Amino acid sequence: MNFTSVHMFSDVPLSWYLLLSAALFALGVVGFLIKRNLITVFMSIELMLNGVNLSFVTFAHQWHAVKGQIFVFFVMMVAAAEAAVGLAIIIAVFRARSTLAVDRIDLMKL
Amino acid sequence: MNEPVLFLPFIPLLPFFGFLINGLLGRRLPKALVSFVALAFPCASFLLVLHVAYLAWSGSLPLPWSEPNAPAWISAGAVHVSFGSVIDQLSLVMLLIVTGVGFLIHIYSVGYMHEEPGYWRYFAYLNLFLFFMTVLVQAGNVLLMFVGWEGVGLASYLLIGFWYQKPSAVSAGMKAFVVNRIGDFGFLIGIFLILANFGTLTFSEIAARLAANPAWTGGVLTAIALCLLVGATGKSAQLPLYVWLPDAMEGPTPVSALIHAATMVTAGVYMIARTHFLFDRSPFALAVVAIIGAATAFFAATIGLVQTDIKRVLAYSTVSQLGYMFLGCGVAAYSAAIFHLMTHAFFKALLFLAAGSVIHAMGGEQDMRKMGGLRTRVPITFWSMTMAVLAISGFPFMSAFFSKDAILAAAFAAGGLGKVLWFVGLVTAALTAFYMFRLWYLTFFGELRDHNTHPHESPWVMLGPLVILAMLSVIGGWIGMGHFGAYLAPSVGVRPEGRTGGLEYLLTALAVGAGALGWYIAHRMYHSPTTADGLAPATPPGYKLLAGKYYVDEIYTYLIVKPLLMISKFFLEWVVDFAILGGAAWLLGGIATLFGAILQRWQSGNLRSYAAWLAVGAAAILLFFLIPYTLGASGFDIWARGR
Amino acid sequence: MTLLQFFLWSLLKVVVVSVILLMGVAYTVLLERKLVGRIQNRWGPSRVGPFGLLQPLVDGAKSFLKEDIIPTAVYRPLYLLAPIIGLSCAMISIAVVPFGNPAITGSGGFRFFEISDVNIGLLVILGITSIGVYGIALAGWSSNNKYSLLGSLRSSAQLISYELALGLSLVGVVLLAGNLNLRVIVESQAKHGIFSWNLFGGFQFVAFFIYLMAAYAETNRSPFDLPEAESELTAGYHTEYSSMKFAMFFMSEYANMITVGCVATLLFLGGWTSPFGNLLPAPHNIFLQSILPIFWFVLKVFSFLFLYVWVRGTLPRFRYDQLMNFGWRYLMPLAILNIVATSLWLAYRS
Amino acid sequence: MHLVLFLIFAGFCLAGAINLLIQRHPITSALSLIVVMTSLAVLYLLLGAEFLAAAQVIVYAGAIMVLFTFVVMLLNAGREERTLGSRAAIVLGFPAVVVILALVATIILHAQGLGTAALREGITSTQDLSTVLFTNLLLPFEVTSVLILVAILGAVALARRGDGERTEGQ
Repeated sequence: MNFTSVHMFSDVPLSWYLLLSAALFALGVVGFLIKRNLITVFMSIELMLNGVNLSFVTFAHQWHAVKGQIFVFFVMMVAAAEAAVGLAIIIAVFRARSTLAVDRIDLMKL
Repeated sequence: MNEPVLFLPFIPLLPFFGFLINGLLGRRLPKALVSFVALAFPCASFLLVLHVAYLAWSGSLPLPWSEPNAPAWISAGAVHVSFGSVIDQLSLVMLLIVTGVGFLIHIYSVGYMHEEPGYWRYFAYLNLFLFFMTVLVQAGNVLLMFVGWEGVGLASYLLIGFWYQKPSAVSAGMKAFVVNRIGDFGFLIGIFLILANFGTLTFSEIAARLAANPAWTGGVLTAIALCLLVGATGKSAQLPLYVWLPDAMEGPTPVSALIHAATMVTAGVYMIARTHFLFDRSPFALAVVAIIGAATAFFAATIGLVQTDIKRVLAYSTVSQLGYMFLGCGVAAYSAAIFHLMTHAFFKALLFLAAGSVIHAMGGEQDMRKMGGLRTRVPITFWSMTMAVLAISGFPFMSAFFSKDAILAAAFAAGGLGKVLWFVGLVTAALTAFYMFRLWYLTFFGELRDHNTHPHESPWVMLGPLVILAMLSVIGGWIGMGHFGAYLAPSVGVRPEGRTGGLEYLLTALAVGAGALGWYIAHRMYHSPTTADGLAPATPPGYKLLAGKYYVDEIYTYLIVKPLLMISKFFLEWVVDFAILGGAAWLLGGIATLFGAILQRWQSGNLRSYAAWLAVGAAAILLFFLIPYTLGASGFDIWARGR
Repeated sequence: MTLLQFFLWSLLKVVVVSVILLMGVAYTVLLERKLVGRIQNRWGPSRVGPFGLLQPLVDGAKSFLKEDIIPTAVYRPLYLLAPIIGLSCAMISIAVVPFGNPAITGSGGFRFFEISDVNIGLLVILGITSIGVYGIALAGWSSNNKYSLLGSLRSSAQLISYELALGLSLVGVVLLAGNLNLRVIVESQAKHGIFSWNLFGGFQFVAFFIYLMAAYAETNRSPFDLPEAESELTAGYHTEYSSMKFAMFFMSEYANMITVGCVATLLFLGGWTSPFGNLLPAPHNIFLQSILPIFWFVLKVFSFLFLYVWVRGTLPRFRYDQLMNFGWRYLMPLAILNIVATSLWLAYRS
Repeated sequence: MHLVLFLIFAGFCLAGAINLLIQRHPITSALSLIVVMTSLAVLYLLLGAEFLAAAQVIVYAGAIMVLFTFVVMLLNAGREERTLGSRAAIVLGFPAVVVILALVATIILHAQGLGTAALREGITSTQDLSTVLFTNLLLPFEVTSVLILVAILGAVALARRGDGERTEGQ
């Protein structure tokens, strides 16, 4: 009657987590390639970041290393900064072009 | 024994804080606060030095003391350079001079610069100078010394060009900088040679390395010593690089007193004394030092005879006195040289400050021909100036009497050329007395020749430092009598001094006699002047030559500057502009067009195709690293092994 | 305890707590109507049941029976999803709130008086609150109505802005307790009753004030009820909602109020502990031991809700720029100052 | 238990990610991404990274994605247009992605010594995390705060209209 006996199927191999992380990353890349809306493309980048984060956390678990988690923490902070700037850029681009279609924004200037 | 608490890093850092505060905020701060900051930090620094000196005197600080656990600056391979300071007798004396005289001159400047719009800027630079100078003095290795060395050069440049609206000041600053650069170049080569031959830059380690090889003389050591000497001649305004110092008088007078008389220009002497173990191993280099010193002393003194600008007389006098110090170094009488450095710091600072007071009284007039009769109008300035003039002329029992005498005696005692050098020094002593008394008579006696001015005594904030320095000029020599050489001996080595009983007294008498002769001639020519300059009609061609300063500037202009300019111009217009730039432009343009034609297909501007290429790149890198992984070794291993 | 038992017990806890929460929501509405009525010198609902006590049930029935209108131009999936997000986020937070004596446990350390014991309970609440924004934002946007959109933009901006001040105001408390676990935070305030509450003993009254302001803004309540300012925006983000969907927004607002009250109670007012500390002897009766803490807890939350309604009844609405200025220029710096002061104090004390 | 939770939330993750790609309306894509992120938070929790799980929800789901939806609403971005797009993306990109995924998967599956994760095991407390963060890694942390400040300034500077535009527009 131990409370800890709750976990019955106990273990999940960490490689599954890594595979999931790789899959998320690949899906992010695919999103970058096929999405046609600037904002969605940006979201795909976030998806890639999240996929990589998962692998960091997994490895932190594997090696019992706190620094892996802290790396994820920093990635989050940087992603926040990046999102702020990126979305500001998107707004500026939209203002200049009044479109968000990636394929129409192909001049190297605003 | 407890570790003495020295606060060594703070001796330079305090003035640096002053520089930061005044330099960054000074424009917005009230004048009183600027003065307070400018004075408080050097004062604190001076107090710290006194603290160190007290510890050393009381014996609780064993000298030489090098800072333990100094933070590392450069650590490359076997070379380690730290920020460590070294306190020994030599640097302690020098620190006392620098911070003490520096502090006095800061006080004086408060009065002198009071009306300046760039008041805060001036003090920021002055504090910056103190920072670099103390770094230079304290430095425990050649490289750190070089930092200070360059830094004081920068401060000097900034202060010479302080009145940057005046073209002459700006060009004087540039001249100082450029001439110094030539010297610094030599110094730098010397540093490289030291590093190459000793593998270390720390003074104590170099000395230890030399002490371990007593047979090592001449050769590369001569080269090093000569390179260092080039640096020293640049900074200390010796032949042939002295030309910048007279022009440096464009700066404010307290600056001339502090930087271009008392402290910075003596850095060359200090550097030679500090690296004396190198010079000691090279008789040739020592001889060169001595000859340069004696030649400069004489040469500058002759120019000083005829100058009419009060500050220029003093400037040439400084060059000449520095020559004496070099002469002292050259005959390996380092302690005598440093002794003279100290007394010179007192009386020359005093001379400049008094001159500044005179200029202040004359409302900015620097031409001695327009002065005269100031004795009654500015009595305190007059009396302190009198002390200084007596001191520099070697009047018995004034400061230079002892120090100059020590140098001359050492020169006489040295073999070889020594006697000749001694004679040159003796003649120079007479010349020195002459031009100093000439200045004295022209300024203070007779009638006021410019009637448009109304001379008035300076405020006490200026006179205070004058009085203190006057006292130091009088008694400064007594401390050195006999003990100074012994005191400095641990840092500069024991040298046989010219103590030869009766002969010594004879030499002393001769020196005093030379001074008296100089005074007598000056008295005859200038005491009751009918013309502004009595020397002019006496020896017309010689006078012209001297007044033209031997045309050294002109010679330099025609021999070095003009050809250099022409070559540069040719090089710029034809080689650089036409051949290199023009050719490169055509070539690059062609290549760019060619590649552009190819690569522009890639740069479609389409984000998604970029992303695709990015993915391809990532996949390629992964492949490169991971395909051999299945073969047993990763691509990284192969790649790393290939290197 | 087997897994099955664990599940069943947990399910029971979830059901009981949810029902109590929903009842609480219903009666908070009644409380508000009665109180505001008295403040405005009228009776409020008094006809249905004694003192109008059955009014909430009738209101609920009314919401169910109203016609559910879905405008044609809305973006349907989100229009339907938004109220669900809003209500579920409002209700999930209660899962980590400990509301009773943790010393009374079942076998295997099973706790009766909280649904789950999370080490980072406070962060969970903050996280869920931050997700709650979506309900409002999506509702306004999917309604395809300018009032709704403006209301939801206002609301989202307001929520994001005040979330910072809210989170920062809680940091002081966390610093004092040295833990993010809500139970530990409460236990750190248990010793001397009211004097060891963070509000008084911890000198966190500034934080409490900031929390109060931010909480009002977070729940879109007066004086910060701009997202539904009826004089400007008709009804703000839920203009296009009717019937049960509207009721869900309505309930989520009150559920949020209760959650906020719970958090305030836990963090500043000593949670379930008695305000008299050790002055009152601890009861030996196990029944009293379990019921008294719940009583204190409910009493504190009730006081907080009372304050809510009182403020609503008395203060006028802010202007939107005033709201933003207040949040960014005053509350945020004040909260940061509070953190600095608290950490200095802690550093000094240790 | 762990396995079940993992499967459920990994499923959510993948489904969300795929839905992000399939959906043509940005707002639904954003919502799918939120689903991915919150399920990832649960996975972090399973891996014992409690604080990160909370941070994931607060920062990613609660802040970054709110920003995204905000921008979508602000710009009133509609469904994606069908544009021709780029051949390179299709011809080169997809094979590359496949190669990357295949390689990484191979390596992961062949990797030796990877452990397993179990419930209530290897939990990193917030205290451990912050101890390292505020001692060894204090400087990077501070630098990050500066970065964020710079990002805020940059965002403000980018998104505000220039003065000329303002007078023109209003």
